[in-house]
Amino acid sequence: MFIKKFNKGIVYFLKMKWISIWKSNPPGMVLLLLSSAIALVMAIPILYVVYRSFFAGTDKWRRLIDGSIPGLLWNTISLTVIVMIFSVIIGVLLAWLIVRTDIPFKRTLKWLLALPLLVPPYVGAVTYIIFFGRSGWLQAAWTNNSFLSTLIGDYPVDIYSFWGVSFVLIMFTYPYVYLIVSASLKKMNRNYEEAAQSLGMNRFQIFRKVILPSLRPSIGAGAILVSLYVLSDFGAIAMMRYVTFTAAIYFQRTSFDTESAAVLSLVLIALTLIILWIESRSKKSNKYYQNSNSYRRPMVLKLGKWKWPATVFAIFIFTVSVVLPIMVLIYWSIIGIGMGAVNSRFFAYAFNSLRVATVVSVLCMLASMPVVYLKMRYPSVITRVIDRLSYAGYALPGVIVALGFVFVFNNFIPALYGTFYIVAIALIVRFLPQAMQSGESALSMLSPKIDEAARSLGYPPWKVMFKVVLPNMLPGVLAGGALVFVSSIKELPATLLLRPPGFDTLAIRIYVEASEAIYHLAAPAALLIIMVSIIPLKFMLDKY
Amino acid sequence: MMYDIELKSVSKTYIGSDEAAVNNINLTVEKGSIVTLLGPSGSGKSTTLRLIAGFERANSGQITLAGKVVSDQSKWIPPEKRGIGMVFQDYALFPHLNVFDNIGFGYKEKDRKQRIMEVIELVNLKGYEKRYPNELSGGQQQRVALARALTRRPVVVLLDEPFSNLDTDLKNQMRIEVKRIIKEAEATAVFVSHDQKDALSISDKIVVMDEGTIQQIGTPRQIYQYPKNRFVANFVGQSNLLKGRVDTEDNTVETRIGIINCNTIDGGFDNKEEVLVSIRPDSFIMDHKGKLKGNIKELSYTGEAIEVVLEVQTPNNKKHNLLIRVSPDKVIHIGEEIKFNIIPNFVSVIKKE
Amino acid sequence: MMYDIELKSVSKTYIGSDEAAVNNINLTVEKGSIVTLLGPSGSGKSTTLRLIAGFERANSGQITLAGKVVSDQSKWIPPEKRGIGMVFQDYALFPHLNVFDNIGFGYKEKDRKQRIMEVIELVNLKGYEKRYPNELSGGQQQRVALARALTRRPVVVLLDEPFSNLDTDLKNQMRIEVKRIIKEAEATAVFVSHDQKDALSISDKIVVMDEGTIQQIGTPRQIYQYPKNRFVANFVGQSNLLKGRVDTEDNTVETRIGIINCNTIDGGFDNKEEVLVSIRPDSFIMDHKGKLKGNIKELSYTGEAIEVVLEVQTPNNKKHNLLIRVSPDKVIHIGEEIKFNIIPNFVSVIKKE
Amino acid sequence: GNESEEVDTLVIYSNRNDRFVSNLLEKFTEDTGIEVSPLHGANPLQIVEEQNNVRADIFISNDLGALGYLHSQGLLKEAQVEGIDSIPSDFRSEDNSYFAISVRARGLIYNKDLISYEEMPKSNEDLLDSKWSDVENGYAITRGGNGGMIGHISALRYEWGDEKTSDWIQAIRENAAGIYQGHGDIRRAVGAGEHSFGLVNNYYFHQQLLETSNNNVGFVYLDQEDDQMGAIANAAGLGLVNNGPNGENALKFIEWVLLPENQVEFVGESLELLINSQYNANYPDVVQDQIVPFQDLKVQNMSITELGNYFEDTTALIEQSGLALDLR
Ligand SMILES: Nc1ncnc2c1ncn2[C@@H]1O[C@H](COP(=O)(O)OP(=O)(O)OP(=O)(O)O)[C@@H](O)[C@H]1O
Ligand SMILES: Nc1ncnc2c1ncn2[C@@H]1O[C@H](COP(=O)(O)OP(=O)(O)OP(=O)(O)O)[C@@H](O)[C@H]1O
Ligand SMILES: [Fe+3]
Ligand SMILES: [Mg+2]
Ligand SMILES: [Mg+2]
Repeated sequence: MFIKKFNKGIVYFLKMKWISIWKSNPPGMVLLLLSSAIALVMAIPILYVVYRSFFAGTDKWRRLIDGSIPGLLWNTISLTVIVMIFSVIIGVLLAWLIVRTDIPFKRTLKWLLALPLLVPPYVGAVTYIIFFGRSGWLQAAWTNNSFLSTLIGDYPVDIYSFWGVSFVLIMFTYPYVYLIVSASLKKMNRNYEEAAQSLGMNRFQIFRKVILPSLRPSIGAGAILVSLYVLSDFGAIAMMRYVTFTAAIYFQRTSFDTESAAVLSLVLIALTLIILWIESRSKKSNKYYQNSNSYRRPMVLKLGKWKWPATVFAIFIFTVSVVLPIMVLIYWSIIGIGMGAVNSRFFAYAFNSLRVATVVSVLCMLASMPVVYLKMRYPSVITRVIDRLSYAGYALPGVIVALGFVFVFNNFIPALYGTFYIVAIALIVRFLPQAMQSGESALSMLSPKIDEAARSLGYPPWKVMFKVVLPNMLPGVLAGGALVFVSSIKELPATLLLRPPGFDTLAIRIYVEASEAIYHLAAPAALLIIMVSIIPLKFMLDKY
Repeated sequence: MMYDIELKSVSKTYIGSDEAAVNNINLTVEKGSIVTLLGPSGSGKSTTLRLIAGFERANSGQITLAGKVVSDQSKWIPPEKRGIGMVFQDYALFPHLNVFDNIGFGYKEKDRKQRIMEVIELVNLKGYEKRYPNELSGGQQQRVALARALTRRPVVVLLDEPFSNLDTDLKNQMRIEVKRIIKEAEATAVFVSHDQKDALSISDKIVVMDEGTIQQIGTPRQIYQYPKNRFVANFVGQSNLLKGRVDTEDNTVETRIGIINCNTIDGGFDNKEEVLVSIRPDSFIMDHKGKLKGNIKELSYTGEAIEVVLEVQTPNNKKHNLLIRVSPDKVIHIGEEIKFNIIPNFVSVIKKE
Repeated sequence: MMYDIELKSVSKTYIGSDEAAVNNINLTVEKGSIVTLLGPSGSGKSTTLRLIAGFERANSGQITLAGKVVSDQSKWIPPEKRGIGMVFQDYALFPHLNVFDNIGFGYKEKDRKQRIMEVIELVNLKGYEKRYPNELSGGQQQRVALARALTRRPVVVLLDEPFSNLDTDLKNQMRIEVKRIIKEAEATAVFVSHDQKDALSISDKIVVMDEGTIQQIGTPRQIYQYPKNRFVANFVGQSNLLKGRVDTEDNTVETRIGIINCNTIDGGFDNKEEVLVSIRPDSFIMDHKGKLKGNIKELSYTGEAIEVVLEVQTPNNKKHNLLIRVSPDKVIHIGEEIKFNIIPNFVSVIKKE
Repeated sequence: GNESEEVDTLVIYSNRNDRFVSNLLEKFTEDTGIEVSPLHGANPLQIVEEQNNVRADIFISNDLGALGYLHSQGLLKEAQVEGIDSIPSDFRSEDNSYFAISVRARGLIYNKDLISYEEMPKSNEDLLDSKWSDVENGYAITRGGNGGMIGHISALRYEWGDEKTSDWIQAIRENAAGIYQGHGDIRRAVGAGEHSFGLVNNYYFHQQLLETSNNNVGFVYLDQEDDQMGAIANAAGLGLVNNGPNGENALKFIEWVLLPENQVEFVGESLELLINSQYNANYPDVVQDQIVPFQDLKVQNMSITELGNYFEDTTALIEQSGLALDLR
């Protein structure tokens, strides 16, 4: 009798505690379990790396810290910083030109300039090697041109240099900054500029003192995307004969040194965390908000005599980052198609690529919804943990994600290992955050009052989610899905390490053929990837 | 007497906050009446409403809707099962549904179509069925929100600051219309507002709240004419507060500006007790034979009246400022001396705290 | 007479629109005065303000600020060189700067620090220098915006609906404070508002606009007591409009409800001309010996007054509804018959269009 | 149902370029009807990681060292099949769990436009000299992590001991003008004249000869004098994975691949040398002229099957000397 009462007391206490964790608004069990499961899968790579590096032993640690880590740190950080700075400069400048000035061909340029997002950076790297390399097209033209070679001397471009790698990465990462900054430039209220004008500021002062500071959050977000990309890139960096942490991790593994790979991964994760920490700090100290009920479209600046220099600049960037690679690809594709590169095997690869990208983007859209819904509507400590874990894959290079998966699935879920699904799940871990961000921004525009309204009309929470939240989040979620599609169709490292026997994608073929310099086989695949991604990109741009 | 809503000793403290947002509230609302919760920002109005709706959980106390306990220590009925209708400050219309579907959301009886058309007619929106919320004006959205809350014939309609987004003209118009609609639908309604004009003109009963507690419950006239304490006197309309000594036999209060007549003095004051007296600006009547006089220090023309700050000489030669409201047809100037009397209708006596 | 702002035949048509947003406007504002542009949405108030500020360019006409032409067919001075200060509807405070830097933005004289502190004191924000806009209440933000506009000692301060985001209490308070600050700073100010209460209580002069043209310019009392046309009568305050025939000798108008006395009839009416007469609800005085009578149809208590819809029997046995305002100390009920007189102070005669 | 599925398939992991392997596997399917599921570009580590959940039946390796490593981890299984005796015992493990079919020798590919045979270094020892950094456009080597380089260095350690080998690594690291990821890059670079010579396997020389341009190249087999150690060799071959899902098919494959015509097919497009040169691998004419049969070479005498034992210490040595992650 007494025990029963006591138990009842405990149950009551726990129930109250549970309710208080959730600020008296606990979510449904299904939602919570689903989100937790997703978060758990997302956390696999980190757990693995931490676990593995414990077994490395002090000896290995010491050897790495004295040996390769300092050099790698320098290589990685200097490259990241340079690429980030230039991507930001180019991205912001282009965004500003397109959104806020009367630059000609505005509508066309607006989306042409986002196209580099579709070119897989390792493909870009190869095309630049073909074009700028020591025995590339430009070099040939140079040596044949006696005027240039006598005037300036030997062919001066060394694509396999620090600046070469930086250049390649800048050309293919600036769209992250460009897209995000464009979006927020568009949303900026004209009132701020007029206020500054009424206080006696001229155009240039306004740009420096008003526009730039208020773009800081979006510049920050773009810079983060760029830095994380540089940290995690493997393909382009390997092609360019540069070594960063990610490449080193890959090489260590090919030398059978899993522990060293784990240690390096841990350092890389720390580096990533530092970057994310810096970002979240700068965000916290600057809560920007704008009043929406007096929103007025920003003014468009007349470029005047700057019109043509600006146009030339935009077209130059477009030419270098899109036209040039595509030209090279078309040249080699024609040769390749002539040699029968587009055969049944090619179509099998294309089918695999499409299948992975489609499945991954659909699953990302589905998986993002419960997590985002939980995050936005049921804030609590538990939610925060789930949310942070879900972003883990975003911050990790594909190599690490793949290594974690190899280990965990081999040991615990062998049935899935070596199947198409493991590739899909790994890509979900890498790209879910992209879908989540889109979904979040869509849901954040939907007032929680809308949910309450539906509940006051007799709908239980799960029904509210399907009948009200879902239809309204959908455009955002679809845009996120489009982004995931574009990312996963060109994904390389995780697919490379996890694909089952007999399963190759276009991306893998490009990498294999291109690293053997068999360009005529690589080019048609690369071209196909770009063409297939145009549709989702267009869709996404319309939403941005 | 039948109550549609009953709150018994309800308290609510948000997690992470030390003070109770709602503190031991007792409230009954009669069937078919309109009640307004009135109070400054942060006084717990929305919290009270959300407790009734079930969007928040009370820490203690009991809530009864239409005779059925919906929340106490052991019982909890979620919002979707309470049979309430709610109108939100920003309307919270479903952006993906048109007017018809917004209004019919959650209503699945056989007479769906007919009922929706009935409600649409009630709110005067015939012809707008196919529009989406973003194609409606603020006032129309407001009416859709109201219609949506009424479709299911709820026991109780709750409205959280439904007018605060409207501009003055539309607000005046909506106030009258909402009152008509609610009365026609025979619903019991609880409004939340921090605008006294809303509250005074729409309600059968007003609940004045401050810092989570109820300060006074009464009809609009009771609240305005006889505020029970300093807070109510100041918050509902403007008021001049003076210290004084009550004379329960003469129904007067002796203050520094003279002896003031009151209509009634209830609430158990001792004779000669120190009290506060609240005199509404409307209580002062300009009269060239008036007993009191003062100099005009400031004046502000509001169309319907002239609000004057008057500097009054007290018997012991000190100065005291009074806010009085003068009929707008009077022509007066700053510096001028005017004489006046105080009529007792807007004078009330308040305990000195 | 010295004018700080002068608009001569200014017109503005936006590109892509057929109708002029501002149509041949003439306006002068005296140094040190407060003028309010009052009118419904879309009437061209903001456009006028933006023309003065230089954010829009007039199609024709001349604008003079402090005796200096800033805009005409041949001359154009950009906003940053006009020496104006502007307060925006949403304040447009720079979110990345704290109060001190917002207020000092664009001010680079040697006495920077001192001047900023001076202005901060003027708007009562001492101690808030280090706060960021998102850490301020609406009223405080408003004051920062005002302070920022004043720092550079502008000739003219322009305010575009500065109160529309505030709730009633704060709005009342801000109205008085802004008026004080502007007068203390000896600035010339132009307000834009669509709220008549703002306009009446803050301004030295009111400019009533509709569809891009000026309907009436006058002091608040002139505008309220003697509206010049039907639009002004309806837009500024409530009004009863009746058709009638003027008698310029007796100063009366014969209407369907009887003969109505007027104070003055200016504006060249012919004797026996058909006119409209506008009677403010304040014009009706309850009087049991009154000549007119009617039945109470609706009433709404607003605290300061009771607004009554009265059904009046006309001599030829038709019915006519009047809106009248009754002193709040009267106890009246729906259905009751009351008698009243009309006092001429709030009666004005308007051309019949 | 399960039984018949097993009969039908065979899972092969390969880390050889898939162009070298694809034709071989297709021929196998044609000959036997067994479907092959290949994983090209597989890492030997994958076999280690999958040991609880074995998926591969056969591992084809470009480098016998990797097979030796797997063997030492106990991941390969004894394969007693017909025809295994055709492989010399130096080129197979004692239990025949893995063996080599094709061989290559290390040496220097050089561009005849830039440098003559006489001017070239002729031995590993020569490379200790810093003067080779002065040849026109310098010379090229691979990254320390490259399988071929690891085998090369293991052989030097066997011959010279760790100290001298370490000096050698540091010498080439400092003197080389290009450090590349793989040999394919080197042969193309040397062919294009970006370097005078590069350290590669001989079949890369053969491949470069096949190019339509940039093919004026020659090859130096190192250490061929009597008092010298002989060319360092490495081999490609395959191993039988322990507990593979299709054990029987795997054995069938091994028997099949040992048939002379299939050993020839194994070499295929790689242009490597056959261990059994008597089976007459067929090379294109330009290559055929330059082929030096394996039997005619002086080969360094470390058994290739011993590479696995050296593996771990070799990589440590490479790491210490700093060549592990360099690229240039
Ligand atoms: N979710 C919450 N968490 C913590 N405290 C809260 C929460 N919601 C409200 N409060 C606090 O509870 C108190 C009462 O808030 P409530 O929203 O009921 O006020 P209100 O009277 O509706 O005010 P307003 O007129 O500004 O809407 C306030 O002090 C408020 O800060
Ligand atoms: N940038 C613009 N382009 C075209 N038409 C405009 C523009 N701005 C305003 N208008 C039009 O000009 C007219 C006057 O607009 P204005 O903004 O001056 O009105 P307002 O009196 O300030 O109204 P509100 O009270 O709604 O702010 C309106 O018909 C409006 O639609
Ligand atoms: Fe090779
Ligand atoms: Mg509230
Ligand atoms: Mg406006």
